[in-house]
Amino acid sequence: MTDTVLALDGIDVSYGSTPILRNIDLSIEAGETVGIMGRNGVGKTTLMKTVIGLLSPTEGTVTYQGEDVTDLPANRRARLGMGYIPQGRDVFPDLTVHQNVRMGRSISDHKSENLVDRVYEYFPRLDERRGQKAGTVSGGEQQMLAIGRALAGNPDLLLFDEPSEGIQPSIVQQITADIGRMSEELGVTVLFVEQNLRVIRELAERCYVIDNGRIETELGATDLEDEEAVANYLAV
Amino acid sequence: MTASETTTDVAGAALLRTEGLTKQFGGLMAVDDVDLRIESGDIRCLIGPNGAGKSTLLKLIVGQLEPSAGQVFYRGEDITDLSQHDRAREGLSMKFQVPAVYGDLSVRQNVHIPLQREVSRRDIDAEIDETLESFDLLDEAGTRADDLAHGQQQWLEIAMAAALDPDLLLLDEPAAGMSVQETERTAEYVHRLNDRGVTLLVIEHDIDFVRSIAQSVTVLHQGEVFAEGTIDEIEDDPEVRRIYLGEGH
Amino acid sequence: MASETTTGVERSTADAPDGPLTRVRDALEGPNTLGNSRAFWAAFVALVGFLFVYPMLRSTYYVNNTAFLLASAFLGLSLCLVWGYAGIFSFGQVAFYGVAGYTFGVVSINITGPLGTVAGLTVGVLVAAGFAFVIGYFMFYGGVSDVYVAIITLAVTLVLNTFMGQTAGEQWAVGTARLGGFNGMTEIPSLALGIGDTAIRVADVPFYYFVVGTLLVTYLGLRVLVNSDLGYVMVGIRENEERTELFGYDTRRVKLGTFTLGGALAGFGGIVYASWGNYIDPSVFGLTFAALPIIWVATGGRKWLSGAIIGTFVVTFISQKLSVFGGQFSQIILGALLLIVILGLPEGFVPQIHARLPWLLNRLPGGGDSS
Amino acid sequence: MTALLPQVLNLLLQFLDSFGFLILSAVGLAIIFGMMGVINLAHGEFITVGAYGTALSYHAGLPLVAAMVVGVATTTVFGLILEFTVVRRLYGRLLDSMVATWGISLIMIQGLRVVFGSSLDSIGTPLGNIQYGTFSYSTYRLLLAGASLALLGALYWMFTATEFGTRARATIQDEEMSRALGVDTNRMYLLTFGIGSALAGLTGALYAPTMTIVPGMGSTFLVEAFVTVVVGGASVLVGTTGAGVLLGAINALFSNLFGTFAGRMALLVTTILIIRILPQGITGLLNQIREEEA
Repeated sequence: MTDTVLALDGIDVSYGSTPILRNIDLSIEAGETVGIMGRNGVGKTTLMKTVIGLLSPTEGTVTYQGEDVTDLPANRRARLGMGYIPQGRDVFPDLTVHQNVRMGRSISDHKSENLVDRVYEYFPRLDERRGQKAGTVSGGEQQMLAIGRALAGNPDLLLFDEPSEGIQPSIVQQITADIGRMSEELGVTVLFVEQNLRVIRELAERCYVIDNGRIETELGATDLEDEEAVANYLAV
Repeated sequence: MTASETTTDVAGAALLRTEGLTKQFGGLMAVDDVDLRIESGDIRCLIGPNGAGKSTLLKLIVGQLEPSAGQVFYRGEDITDLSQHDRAREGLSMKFQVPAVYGDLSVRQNVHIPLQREVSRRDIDAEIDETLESFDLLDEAGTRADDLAHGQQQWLEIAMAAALDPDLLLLDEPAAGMSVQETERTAEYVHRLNDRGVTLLVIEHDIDFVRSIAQSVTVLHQGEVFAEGTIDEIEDDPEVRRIYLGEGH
Repeated sequence: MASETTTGVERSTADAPDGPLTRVRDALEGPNTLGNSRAFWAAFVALVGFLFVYPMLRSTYYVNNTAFLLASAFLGLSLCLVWGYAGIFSFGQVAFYGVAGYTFGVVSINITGPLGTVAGLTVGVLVAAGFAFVIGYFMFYGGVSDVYVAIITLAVTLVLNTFMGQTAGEQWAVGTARLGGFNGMTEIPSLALGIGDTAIRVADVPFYYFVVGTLLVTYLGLRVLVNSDLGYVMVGIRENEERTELFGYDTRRVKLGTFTLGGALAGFGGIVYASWGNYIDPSVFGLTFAALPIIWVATGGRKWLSGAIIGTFVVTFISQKLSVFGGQFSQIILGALLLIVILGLPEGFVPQIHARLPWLLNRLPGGGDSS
Repeated sequence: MTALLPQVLNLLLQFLDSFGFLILSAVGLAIIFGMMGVINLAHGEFITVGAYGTALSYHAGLPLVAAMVVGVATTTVFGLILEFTVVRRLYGRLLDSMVATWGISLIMIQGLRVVFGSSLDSIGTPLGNIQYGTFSYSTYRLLLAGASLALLGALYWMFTATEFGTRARATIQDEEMSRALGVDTNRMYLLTFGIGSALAGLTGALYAPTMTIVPGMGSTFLVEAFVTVVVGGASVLVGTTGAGVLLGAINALFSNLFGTFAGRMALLVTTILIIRILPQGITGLLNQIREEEA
């Protein structure tokens, strides 16, 4: 019996005639928190969209909990327990905070229990804003909402695209702590993409580095402790 | 800068100057009080983390977006209220981040449309050939623009923007999605344009590319000018390093 | 598909470079039109020759009917110019057609004799152009975008339909011309060109020649236009308006100009129609008629002048035959045709045939000039 | 004073009648356009199908209300089939969708004529008239104004309070994200088109007793529907309601003062002016106000 939650095997993705990702192999075990790091424009977001199924690879397979999901559309994958938090949050601006949270429940179709109420325990600030239009809350709150929305469906795998992007450092810290706590308490497996050094070091148990559409290297826990080395993969 | 200085601008000063340029989207300050100054003949690179407001700034300069506040001066003249096409006629040209070529038309037709502004009917075929030649696209003259490889589409768009014979050319990520060789070639085109007297303002992420073209660099962060200087100064600046690593200020 | 949109124009002529023939061909040819080869021009000359001898081969009835079919092409071409080249989806080209037709009627009934019809022709075209200018100004300078253009032009047309429909009473007359409500305006004189006794009354066979002649001039004139710098700008607007604006072109002005010219051309078609049948009624502003030019042009190939002309001729011909032989199923077949084209051949059938022509010619014994 | 009151009342009744007609004509079109970006030029014929379904089953002996239900059901099924076979291929091709649905409309009009002849027996307007002084008003037409309000209320409830409504709105706001949260957006579009069709069918069913039932009757509704949708803009409920109030008032006023014809002309002139000033319609104006407040 294997505990591999997600495996990518020889994935190539292109936009039109432009190759974005080339021959990506990675795998994530149940309960792990794995980071993918790299600078702007190296294909991190493309990778996330390929995992959730918003983009189709030209080559390779995506395996989720032992099942080949390469040909499943995003909505089917989501219902198998993938929670996706996109870059830039993408909350539904004209829906209320609570409606946004409830939108995430479909993820839990395969389970008896959803976690709508737990979301408000993790993010009391969302509780205060339940009835407010999501487009009118602050950037940090939108980020909490995007996390809460994915969490509401009690996902097995959380896909997180740049949690820190465009958010004040103090809130980044808080959100980082929240993610850590959630993965621990709920046993959810986390795959996240990031270029913020501190977030990577705090969250990731191990990390893939991508550049130019390829996986350049993999960093284990000890490698991640060497701040300078990690920074060199990211900085200007 | 005092109020009196905003209205008078010395002749022969900066080719492009923005003053207090601001763009607000809802509650978000995409560009926040930016004063930018670009001298004639410069190659300036604009860098900064995602969401820093770089593309928005370019769109404000070229007139695609209206600023919430502030002004744009071009050759000392206030062009803030000028339409996009009037700015283009004044010698401002732009290449978009996502290639905005005429996908259904041939490469030749693509270049024809801007070039006919500058060249008479009689000479246009020769001029198109020359333009395509200088961007190594002559062999593709008959290809539909949508059928070009990504790199070639980027070059075609630069060729189109350059066909207007601009004084100031704005390039939004000209090397995005390119291989190392393609990026090098793009840098070569940029230099060639600059040698012809074109001033360039370039948004770019690839720091090697920036190093290969830029004379000076402006760092934008959260809509504001964060730092300015030569590429070496910027690279050694610990503050810049920190915003790139996401540790704020 | 790619071949005809992309290949540069080959300019091998027997004429000396810079000779007059080359200059004429340069003006007429370019990537914005189909048919840039000597074979095309040979076929073109043959077709025109045939059209000129046609009245000697058939009875006046057929000549008259063919004239009517050909006259529809003005409306088709006007939509082709506006929609196919400049990307303005006008659902109301028939408004200009009808307005000009009515104007022609009013003027030519009030001013008797050939002078009246010439004045009616002139005023009618000017009124249609002016009307198109006003509507175009409202739309393009108000930032009205594609679908809204369609809806506004359609709404304008339908209101004209309502308006003309209620003009049955005595009080609805301009001078001696009664508008006639749903029964329409009758006794519109046939065109006569010239002054006084020397004028030629344009009916039957002369009308046919008038239509063939003006259509020929219009087609060649539009070829020159769409292959000119302005034509390139129009195509640029169709493909990507924002981009074209950033090349320094005032796209609103170009769209307004194109729309006005399209209005004038549609108006000319309406005058020819009113003069052909000596009659016009509010159904020219009706929903059904408004959609016809779209069907013609979409079926033939909206992005090409020849597509518009051939599409207009073929579809009008088919629907005529259908109404004779297909009876009540004619509209159904027409609708199905439209559906099939949009779903199956979104670019129209003429460019498809054009792209396959070399292949077809090569299959013929002896091969062919594949250019 | 006493002379003025009946005038005002008359104007009010005319407004309600006009408002009801605009809203009921437009609402199906507005939903399909606002949520899917498809212009359904066969909208008038969808209404016709509703009217035919109602009239045919009424003449077959069903009570009027049951006949109306049949009319709505027929139109819904018809719309679902069309979405599945044709409309589905036209998402994102706005102009093509107009041309194709125009083809559908031609087929439908003539198809109805071929099958059912040039007209059906009329049903006759039920419920009699309201008399007030010299004025007389059809009770049923006033009931229709009430029905349009009830319909707006029901739609408001559906879009804001139900699971389906939330998902539908989420899909318009961000299709990709909705898919990533498990919403089958293709099915969403199918259902939305079905609802739009059902509403068109309802309009046909409701107006069937008041009209001559002929294959081309759809065009009576189409212009008003378009004008209302254009003036309203993309926001289905707020925009359409606003447009209904504004245009209904103008139509009633001009009809009352200068006759039906003037009312229709005023409708168009208003539309042109509004498009000129507010290219995004009333929705655009509301968004602008909201932006400035934010």
